[in-house]
Amino acid sequence: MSDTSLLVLDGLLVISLVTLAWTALAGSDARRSVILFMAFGLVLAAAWVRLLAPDVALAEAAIGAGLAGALLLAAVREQSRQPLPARIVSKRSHNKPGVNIALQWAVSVLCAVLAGTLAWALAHALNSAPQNALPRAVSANLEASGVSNPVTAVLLNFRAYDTLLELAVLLTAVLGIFALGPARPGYQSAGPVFDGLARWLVPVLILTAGYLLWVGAHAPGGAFQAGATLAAASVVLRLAGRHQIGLPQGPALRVVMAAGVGMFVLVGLGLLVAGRPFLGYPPPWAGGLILMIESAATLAIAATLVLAFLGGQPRPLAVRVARGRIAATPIPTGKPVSPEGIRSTEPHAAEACHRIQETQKRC
Amino acid sequence: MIDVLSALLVLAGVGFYLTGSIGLLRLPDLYSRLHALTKADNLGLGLLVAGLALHSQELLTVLKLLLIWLAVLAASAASAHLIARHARRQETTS
Amino acid sequence: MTELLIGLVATPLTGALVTMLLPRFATSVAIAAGVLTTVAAGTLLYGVGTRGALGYDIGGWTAGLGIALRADGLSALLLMMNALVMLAASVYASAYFSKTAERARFWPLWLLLWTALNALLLSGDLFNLYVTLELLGLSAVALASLGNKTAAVQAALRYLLVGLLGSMLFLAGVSLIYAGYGTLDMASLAHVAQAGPIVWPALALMTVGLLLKTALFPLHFWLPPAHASAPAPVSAVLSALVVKASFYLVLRLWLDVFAEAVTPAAASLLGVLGAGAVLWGSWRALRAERLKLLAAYSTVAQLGYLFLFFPLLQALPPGSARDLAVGGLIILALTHGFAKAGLFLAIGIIQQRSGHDTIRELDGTAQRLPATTFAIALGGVALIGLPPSGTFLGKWHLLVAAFTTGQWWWVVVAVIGSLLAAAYIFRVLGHAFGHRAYPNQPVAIAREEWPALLLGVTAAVLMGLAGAPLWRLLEGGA
Amino acid sequence: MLTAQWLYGMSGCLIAALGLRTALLHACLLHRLIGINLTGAGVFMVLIAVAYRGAGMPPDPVPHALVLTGIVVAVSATALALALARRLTAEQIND
Repeated sequence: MSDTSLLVLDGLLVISLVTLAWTALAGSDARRSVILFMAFGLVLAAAWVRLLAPDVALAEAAIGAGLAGALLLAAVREQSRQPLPARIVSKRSHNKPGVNIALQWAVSVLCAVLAGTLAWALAHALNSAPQNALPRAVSANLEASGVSNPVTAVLLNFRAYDTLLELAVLLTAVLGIFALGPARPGYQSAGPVFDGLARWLVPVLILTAGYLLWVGAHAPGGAFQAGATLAAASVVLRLAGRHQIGLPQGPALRVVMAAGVGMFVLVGLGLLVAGRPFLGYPPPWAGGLILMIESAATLAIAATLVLAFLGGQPRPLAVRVARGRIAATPIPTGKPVSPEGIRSTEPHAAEACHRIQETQKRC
Repeated sequence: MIDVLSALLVLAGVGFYLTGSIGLLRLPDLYSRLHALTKADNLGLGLLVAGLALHSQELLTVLKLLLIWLAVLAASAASAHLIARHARRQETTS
Repeated sequence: MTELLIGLVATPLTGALVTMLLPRFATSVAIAAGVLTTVAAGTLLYGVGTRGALGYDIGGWTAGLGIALRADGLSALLLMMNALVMLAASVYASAYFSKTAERARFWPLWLLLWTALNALLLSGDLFNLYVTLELLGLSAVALASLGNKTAAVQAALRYLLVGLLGSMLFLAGVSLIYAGYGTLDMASLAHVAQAGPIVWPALALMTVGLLLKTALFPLHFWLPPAHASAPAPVSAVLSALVVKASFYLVLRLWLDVFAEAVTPAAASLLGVLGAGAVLWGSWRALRAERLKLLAAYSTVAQLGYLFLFFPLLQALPPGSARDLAVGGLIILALTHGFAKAGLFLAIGIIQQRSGHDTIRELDGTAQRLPATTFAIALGGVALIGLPPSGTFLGKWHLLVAAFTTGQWWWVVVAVIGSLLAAAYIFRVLGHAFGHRAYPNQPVAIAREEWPALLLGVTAAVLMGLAGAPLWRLLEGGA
Repeated sequence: MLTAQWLYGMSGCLIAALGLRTALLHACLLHRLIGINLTGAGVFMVLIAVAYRGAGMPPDPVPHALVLTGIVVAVSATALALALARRLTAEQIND
């Protein structure tokens, strides 16, 4: 199809994106904003399919909209359940309204200037002839990269060093989260319908993850999309109220977390010892080495994303034999969470928002 | 002939989508909106998928389309159930 | 030789993984990784000194398609400072964190921070720099929150949000550059980038993002709480190294990659903000009630001096006068790194021994902790800029450049800043040298006091003597 | 210049600025985080628009890889920020 015939679709997508972004940002109801943000992510994924970026679209749908949304929603839910200390509520912001309005105007003008400059510079860049030297170099060297999907070639061969550091960023975030405290308590069973869905969905998700990992070499997919899908399977189990969600325990968990960066460094240093440059795969081996790195990275990405969703180090499980089958339940640490506590009425989500605001003070 | 049928199916699907969206906007309470949304979207997507399947050349594509429909069916049924249950709990506790 | 460049990233990264997998041996593994990294940094400095700038193409792909690491005199010197300060702070931290659980949390993040610092200084690719900035930001935030008190967590959260905004602005600039020039390799950009409607907005966005991370006045609001509430070894490297890393990038972009596009007005704007930082930071340091807060505001002020050089460098024609000024700028940055790290470590000792760091109640510290007090004094000498400290050399060249270019007003700022620095340092020492008598023991706690002392000596004495070889290195390596 | 590039690129600029405004002004942490994420999404839109070469032409894969990296980095940072906020709430309730 030609570009002009897609113009209507383009217009619709762009209008929905801007509207969704605007409505997600306006207002004070946190839950509403998060849901709109997730919708924005899904429409963005559609826009990226339209712009012939299916790899990115998959990642955006799974990570940008899916897992980031799940993280934010879990935060909203938790905030709206906290018992409300009177002191925090009474301490509303006491900024002078005049100063606030001036500040709001100043920042708004600044952002408008920013949008204008960005757009102006972008218009100049788009008006000049497109820079095709780099994409040409990518396709010229695709043969030697070991994979035929150019995005995977860039991610895991030409710019593999970026991906290595990116996995280090993911690891850093989880280590930082671990240092802040234990995981949030688990969920109750969400009822038979969701349970049935989970039973059906989880194997499909695991299968899809394996497929995405494998297919990434020559078609849209790869370690990040696969890892996110695998993580989604665990998150679904968690939401269904299961205690065992596929995460290993103790030292094994640390090994899985470190696997992505570890495999990268091992391969890189191994090649260095063998007289090749760091991460300079010999072309006949490149495909295999990339798949090896991607497999380890998929597990590490899945584990770290799940741990980020749990919000801390999972509590150790005590295995006990119940009704003839092995059941694992978390050893209670700290205050036990009563089902009543969970089922109690939820204050409006906007209130949750204010509570976070107070904890944040004037920042 | 097949083209006409396919176009009719797609159009019907779009019609259901439109009805569902109007229902979502106009109906008075959560349950009826949910009803409008899930029923219409499932049927709408089903007709859309059927129309596109008629249009496609390969069996694999047809299977993929069918899978999409089934996945959406399951997800929308489960989420409609969860939303409705949550709403009813809130009513009974408050 | 060039493998050293990737080794400087891979060593601390591997160390981080090993400390994570073997928490029981974390301290020894981390110190070993630290020593190795320091040796590598020293060898690299020697290599750059003898052979000139070095480069390494990762994966063997030519820069542009792949990512290149590069080290010249400037980055090799900063890498060396990083290594020395990180190593000293590591030895200190091995005593500071006593519980096994604390250590297991601390060391992996610490080594990831070191990885990020090295990767940032070596990177030759704009997008790779964005990733290293994020790695640096997240590891710094995670470490800063280890204080685990409400104040520390709150400051860390604000630090994270500011850092994220900074990186987003930087990334927006990088996107514009890619849209306009189709490459991210800084060396090729230096050849093709021209002043114009693409480079100006891009450079402005990247610079604002980096200034937010460097905490240049008036974007410094997040720094004092974050640096003052973190654990002592973390405060030391946040103040000495982390803000310096984003400053290094500003320097790289303005003097190297996009030098063509920089206008005198833009450089003067940075100078004015620098002057604001010197005056405001020094004033707030003088008024601070807690030692750590004083040190944090002093960082705001000292970063300001570095920005005073920008209008001068813009006005000086290429030649020996400009090279001398660049050298002065770098020696100022290096000395501040050593001095501030030593100061924060010493403050940490006082805080741990007496349970507080209130300046009014320091009475008798000089008798109880003579070595610690001496370390504070040495750091103070360097912060004020008394001879023979490196700061003295740096400020001297600032003055020379200011008079050569006829921009004498920067001299006034520098002099007022130095007087204020003298006032806040002597205020601390005045309280510390109380008259109460205590049993005398020169170095009370070796593993914590020696690192602080050595950093102080480096800043106050060695950096002053290092002037000549340093300039040679910069000329050869640039 | 392609219309699609122009459309998506410009709305990316707009969304980035809207996100930045909320990130700076909104009192609620969750909104600020959404703002930062949308700023990122706007910048990513610019990059993907730059990569587009027209229907039927293979796009430039490099920005695609960059955006993939950026998405993962953004979710890591969001997760850390939420964990810090959770800790902070817990502290304040305990006090």
